[in-house]
Amino acid sequence: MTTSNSLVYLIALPLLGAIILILAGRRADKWGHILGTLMSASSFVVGLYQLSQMLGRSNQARPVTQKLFEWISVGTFKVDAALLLDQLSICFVLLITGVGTLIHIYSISYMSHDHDRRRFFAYLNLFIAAMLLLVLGNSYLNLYVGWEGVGLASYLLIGFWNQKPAYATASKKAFVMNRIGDMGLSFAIMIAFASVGTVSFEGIKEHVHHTSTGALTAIGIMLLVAATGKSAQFPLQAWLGDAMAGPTPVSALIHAATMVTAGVYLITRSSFIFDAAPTAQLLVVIVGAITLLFGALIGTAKDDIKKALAASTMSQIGYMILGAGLGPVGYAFAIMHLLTHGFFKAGMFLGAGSVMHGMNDEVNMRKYGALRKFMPITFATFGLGYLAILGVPPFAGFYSKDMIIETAFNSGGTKGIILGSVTLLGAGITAFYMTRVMILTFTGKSRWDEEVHPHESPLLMWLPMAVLAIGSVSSGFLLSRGDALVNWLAPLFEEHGEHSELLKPIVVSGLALMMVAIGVAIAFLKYSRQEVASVAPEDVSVFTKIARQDLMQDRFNEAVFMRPGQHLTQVLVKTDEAVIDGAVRGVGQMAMGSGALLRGVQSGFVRSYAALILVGAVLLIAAIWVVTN
Amino acid sequence: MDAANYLYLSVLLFTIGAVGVVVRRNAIVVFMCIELMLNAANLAFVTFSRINGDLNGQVVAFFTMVVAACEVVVGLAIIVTIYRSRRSASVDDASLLKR
Amino acid sequence: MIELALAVGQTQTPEAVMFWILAPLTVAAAFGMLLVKKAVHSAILMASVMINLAIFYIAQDALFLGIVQIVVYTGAVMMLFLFILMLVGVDSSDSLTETITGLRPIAITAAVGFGGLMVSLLSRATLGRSAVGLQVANENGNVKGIAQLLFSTYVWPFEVVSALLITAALGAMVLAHHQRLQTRPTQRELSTERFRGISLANAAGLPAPGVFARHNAVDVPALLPDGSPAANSVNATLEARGDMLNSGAFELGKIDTSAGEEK
Amino acid sequence: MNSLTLLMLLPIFGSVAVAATPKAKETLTKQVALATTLIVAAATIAMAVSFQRDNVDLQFVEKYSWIPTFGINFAVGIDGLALVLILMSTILAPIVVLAGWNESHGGRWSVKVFYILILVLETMMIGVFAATDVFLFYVIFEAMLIPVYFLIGGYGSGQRSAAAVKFLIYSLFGGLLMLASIIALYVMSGDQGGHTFDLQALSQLQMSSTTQNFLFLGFFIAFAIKAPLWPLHTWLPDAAESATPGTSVLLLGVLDKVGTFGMIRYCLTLFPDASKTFTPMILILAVISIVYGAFLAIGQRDLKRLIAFTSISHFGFITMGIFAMTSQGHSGATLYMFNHGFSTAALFLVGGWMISRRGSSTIADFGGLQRVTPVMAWSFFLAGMSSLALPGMSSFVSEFLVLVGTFTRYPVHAVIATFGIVLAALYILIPVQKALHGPTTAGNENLSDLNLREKIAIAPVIAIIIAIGFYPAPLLKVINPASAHVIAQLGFTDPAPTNGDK
Repeated sequence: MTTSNSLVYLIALPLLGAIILILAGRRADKWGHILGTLMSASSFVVGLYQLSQMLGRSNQARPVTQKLFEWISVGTFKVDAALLLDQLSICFVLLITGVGTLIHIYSISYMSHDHDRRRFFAYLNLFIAAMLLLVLGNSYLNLYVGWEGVGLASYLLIGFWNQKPAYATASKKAFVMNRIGDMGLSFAIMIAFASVGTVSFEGIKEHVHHTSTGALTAIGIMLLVAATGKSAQFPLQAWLGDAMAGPTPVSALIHAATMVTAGVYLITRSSFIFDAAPTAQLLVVIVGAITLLFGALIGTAKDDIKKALAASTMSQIGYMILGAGLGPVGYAFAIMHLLTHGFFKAGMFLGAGSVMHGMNDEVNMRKYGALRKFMPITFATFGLGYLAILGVPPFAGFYSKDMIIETAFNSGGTKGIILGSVTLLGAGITAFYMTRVMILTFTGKSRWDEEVHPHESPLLMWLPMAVLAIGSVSSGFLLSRGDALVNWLAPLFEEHGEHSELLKPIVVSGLALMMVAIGVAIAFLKYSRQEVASVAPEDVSVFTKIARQDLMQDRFNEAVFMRPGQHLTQVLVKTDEAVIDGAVRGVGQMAMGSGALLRGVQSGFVRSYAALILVGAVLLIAAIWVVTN
Repeated sequence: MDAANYLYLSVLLFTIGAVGVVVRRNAIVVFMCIELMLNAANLAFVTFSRINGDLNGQVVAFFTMVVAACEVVVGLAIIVTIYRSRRSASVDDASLLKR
Repeated sequence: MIELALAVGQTQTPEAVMFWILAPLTVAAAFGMLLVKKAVHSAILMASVMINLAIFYIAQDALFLGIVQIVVYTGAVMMLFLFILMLVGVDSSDSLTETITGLRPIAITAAVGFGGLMVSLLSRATLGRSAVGLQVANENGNVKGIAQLLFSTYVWPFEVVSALLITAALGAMVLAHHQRLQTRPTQRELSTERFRGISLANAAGLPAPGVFARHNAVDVPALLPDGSPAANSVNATLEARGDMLNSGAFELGKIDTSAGEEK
Repeated sequence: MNSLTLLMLLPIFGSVAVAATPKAKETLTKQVALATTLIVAAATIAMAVSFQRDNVDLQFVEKYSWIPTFGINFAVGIDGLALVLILMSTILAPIVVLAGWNESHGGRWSVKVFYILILVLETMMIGVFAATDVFLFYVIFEAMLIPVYFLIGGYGSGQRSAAAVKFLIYSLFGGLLMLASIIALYVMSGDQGGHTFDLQALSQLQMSSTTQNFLFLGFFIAFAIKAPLWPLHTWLPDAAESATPGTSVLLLGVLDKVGTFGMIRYCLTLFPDASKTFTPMILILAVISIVYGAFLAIGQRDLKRLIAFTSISHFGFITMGIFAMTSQGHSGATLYMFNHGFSTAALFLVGGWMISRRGSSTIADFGGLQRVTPVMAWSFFLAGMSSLALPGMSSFVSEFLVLVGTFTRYPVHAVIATFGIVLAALYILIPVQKALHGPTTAGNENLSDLNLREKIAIAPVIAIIIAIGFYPAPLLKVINPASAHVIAQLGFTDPAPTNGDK
């Protein structure tokens, strides 16, 4: 395998930026944002350089590695700090650094009024570094470092405005739920080491063929748990909505384009395990299917523009997970959807940020309306992203999402029909709620408060939006032209046999477009034809109420885990004090008690002492009597 | 006559003395009971001396008497001192030891 | 019991007669010590026990000890006891009710156990052995025999005991010594105090006890002209000790009503 | 510097120097103490450099006859395990002195006494890890209690006397059991070729399994109290709550390590068979400690108690690693001892500064510190991240090694213990949220950030935490041969990959 000495710069540059910005403190306030952006951009340049190098090599020689140093080595447990850049990683590297740089640029302006902007850039750089480590690590343990690293960055960024208690709680919730996922990853690593004896991708891949399906299934399921945590999939999805507490660029970068897709990366990266563990693969599909509907349903009821987009993200990642769960045929499409989604969702989030920027940080869509006139560029870029997510040809989503729907239908038998229907239904619902977002935000009558004066965002903000909009328009076409991405990634995955086609691609596209049209039509009927209340109506159906509460996910978590956990904690604290420490104190008190009891004998009365002496003498003589008897 | 009878008498007197020490409250009576116990012991010594045909027992009894005399002198002085400060000769009143 | 009967049967010599008369008397006197209320009576009973013991000593060929017992013990030590009794108050009588709960049953049970065990042990130890007797040891006389032992074998303990005796004497002196906090007032000062004091009522001295009262005993307070008892006519010691009779009982005209005592 | 005896004497000389400083010049006293600890740290590092890493025998061995009548020697020597722990202790000492510059004020006794106690304690900390004579070990093991007792009882806060007494009695109880076992060993050594207290000789003793089990328990209970293992842990929160932060660092960071160190050095070496017999039970206790300590930490309202309970959880990991009987578990446990010293030190020192500034140790009294005192908040946050074993922090390496090492032989235990990492996130993030985040609560607006002295004190701790997190190889290379040696002596080999055939 080719080795390279420059891989480390991908990570080192943004990491250096983060360290400088954190250590320099207030001194860096003036130039911190520029340094941060430069570091991210230079990492992007390194990524482009690596891509150009990679393009120049033959298909098999494309992956490059770099061993940095021996990290942990105890007995047979040997893990090097080493990086691996292959066709899969490079997609992510470019997405992370590219979109990341755009969002850095956007943030310069978006965060210009925040006097902690330097700190924000430090965190962003830290995130970029961690995310790159995640996708570049050559073993699960290296990946794990990045995995938790992005969790940390996400925690710091969600809680960037942690002076608001709700935001601080949201960041904590995200971290803890991510940790549950991380636990799955550590289980996977432990099982891998115990059963295979190594934790590197290469090593496990070599041993897959003589490892039992049971072990592989266990590893696969645990990896899936990890993926659900990081990618906000069912059942660990609850944190994503609250994570919108972070500044909007963060939502765009971390909670739409990159970090939340790490689960998809993990599953694709572990394709060799899932391909050999059908049960785990089936679970992946099920999780994906559930989440894509789950997220879509939540999206229909949200009035908070960011939370609606977050629900959409959850749903779209559901598509990706489902795609990745379909096996070799689906990996490339999952990645493709991941990339296109990275463009259009990041674009839409930035658009949402732009709207908020002009609307005094108002996030309630019911207080928007008619913004098209005031923010034409935002409307245009957001609209392009909207068309992309709907899957309207020739926008990006059309290529990637239809491929997943098609693959789902073609996965065979009842499973195929169910999955296909679910994905189709999801597409329809997506069309409905995204149209709702569009209508509520940009069209109709204005519903905002008097003191709000909407205005278009400055150049530094709309430029990244425009770039992402271009991506939303063109990326799907570019990636799928001549199966470019599929062929690019093919060497990494197992060959897949031809599947029987249940439906012709054109039929699938037709069905999908029909569903989209239905969704759009319903939304139009519901929101465009009649007045929208600026306050959310209360007399809604029970389903809407449930959807507004994120399908009861928080209630469920609170009732099943949090409250019993709190009770358990309280009981244990009391038990510790009363029973365990009580036993210890009891021993002490027993000594003191017996002392107090015996102290009664020491009455101070000479006569009672004398009586005791007498009793003692009697006992002594009795002893003599017994002994001499 | 069997000399052991004196020993039984000695035991009896000793026991009575012991009970007196415990039961009586007047310090002087308590003291006298102690004397009674000492005397009972002396009687035993004298009897042993006779049984063994040896004067050692009598010498020990003699020493006991001397020690008893010393003890009486000091003890009574203590009683007087206590009486002077506490206006009482009851041993129960001198129970400050517990505090 | 059989052994006791045997012992009774064996006791036929004059010594036995003496023993069986005096021993019960001794035990009775000892018991009496426990039971009588007044310490003086106890002392007298104690003295009788001691004299009896002296007789037993002499009967057992311990002439010297018998004499010492009478002279030193009964004569000196017991007199010392009586002196102290006088000092403390000869009339004071003990209450025999027990104040410490459970003490008396414990003491009696223990004593009975003690006595029983000792008797049982003694009977085991001496059964079947007859006394050697002191005829040989007392060949040159009891006093000489003891003296020989004392000044040869026991000379060192003897010296130590003498030191002890001196120490005890010194100790008693130290204990009994009462340090004066002020100089003793002179006659003149006392007289001045009487006349220059708060009142002239006591100028002629305190009233004598018993004056105008129905009894003229030392513990009955005098009556004042108005018929109320004069508390200061009785020695304060008697009052402190609780030996003073309730003067209210002797108050004129108020014999049946109880009047609080004036201080 | 190649003499352990000399190393042990250095702090004693320092304490004499401290005693000689004039009473009025407190700063001079502190400077002398700091200089001494720095010299000791430098000497230890020099020693570590000349340590032969691949040699599994004891090194720097010294032996002087002490009480010849009983065959007691002043015998010292170190292997990789002891070296790592001595290194940790002597590096922590100057940090504690510097960080707790003002801790000695407001005590029962003078400033001088405080530093004399610290320096004497440092001598014993070196000695207890270096001793190779069981009797010498026992003497130091018990004698260490004395300075700590006075440090808690004389300079602590709150119920300091009660806490000090509780600590002392708990420890003495354990020590007593150990003494009984030691005497039994001594007696048995007499029957088998001459009375001795030499560890090497004692480990060759033949004894019945019943005897071995009882003697093992004598040692183990003493160490389990020290290392606080559930359910013998209740002295620790009280002691940590009352002690000054610096004392707590030495108490949890170093003294408690004597427990886990003793488990390896004495329990495993002297009683290999009994160790195997009791392994299942001890592992269960360890797992309970991990989860229980974490839950209790979550439920604490007092910052110091919280940190104490996190330590109980961490000690559960260490114990689990020791008794997993795999090289990963063992090396991980040893590395964990080192790392825990620093991560707890960071937590306690920063927590201590927060508490002394605010005048309260109740977590709820803080709030919004990140806005007011960013450096202090960052330090606390990083310390917390180290405590929850975030990858990149040193604790992660050791915790993961322990988990992996345990998993290969005892998967169920490892799985339950892994739940501890979720709880760890909770017990760190809850105080972080309450103390650092949220609006600045009343009374906190004017707290001052760390001053230069405090920054200098905390910087090396955090630097070590992060450095070892990314590059633990220097330590692992010292630890691995020693761990492998112990495992091999016990007759264990690491389980081979199963290929899933379970």
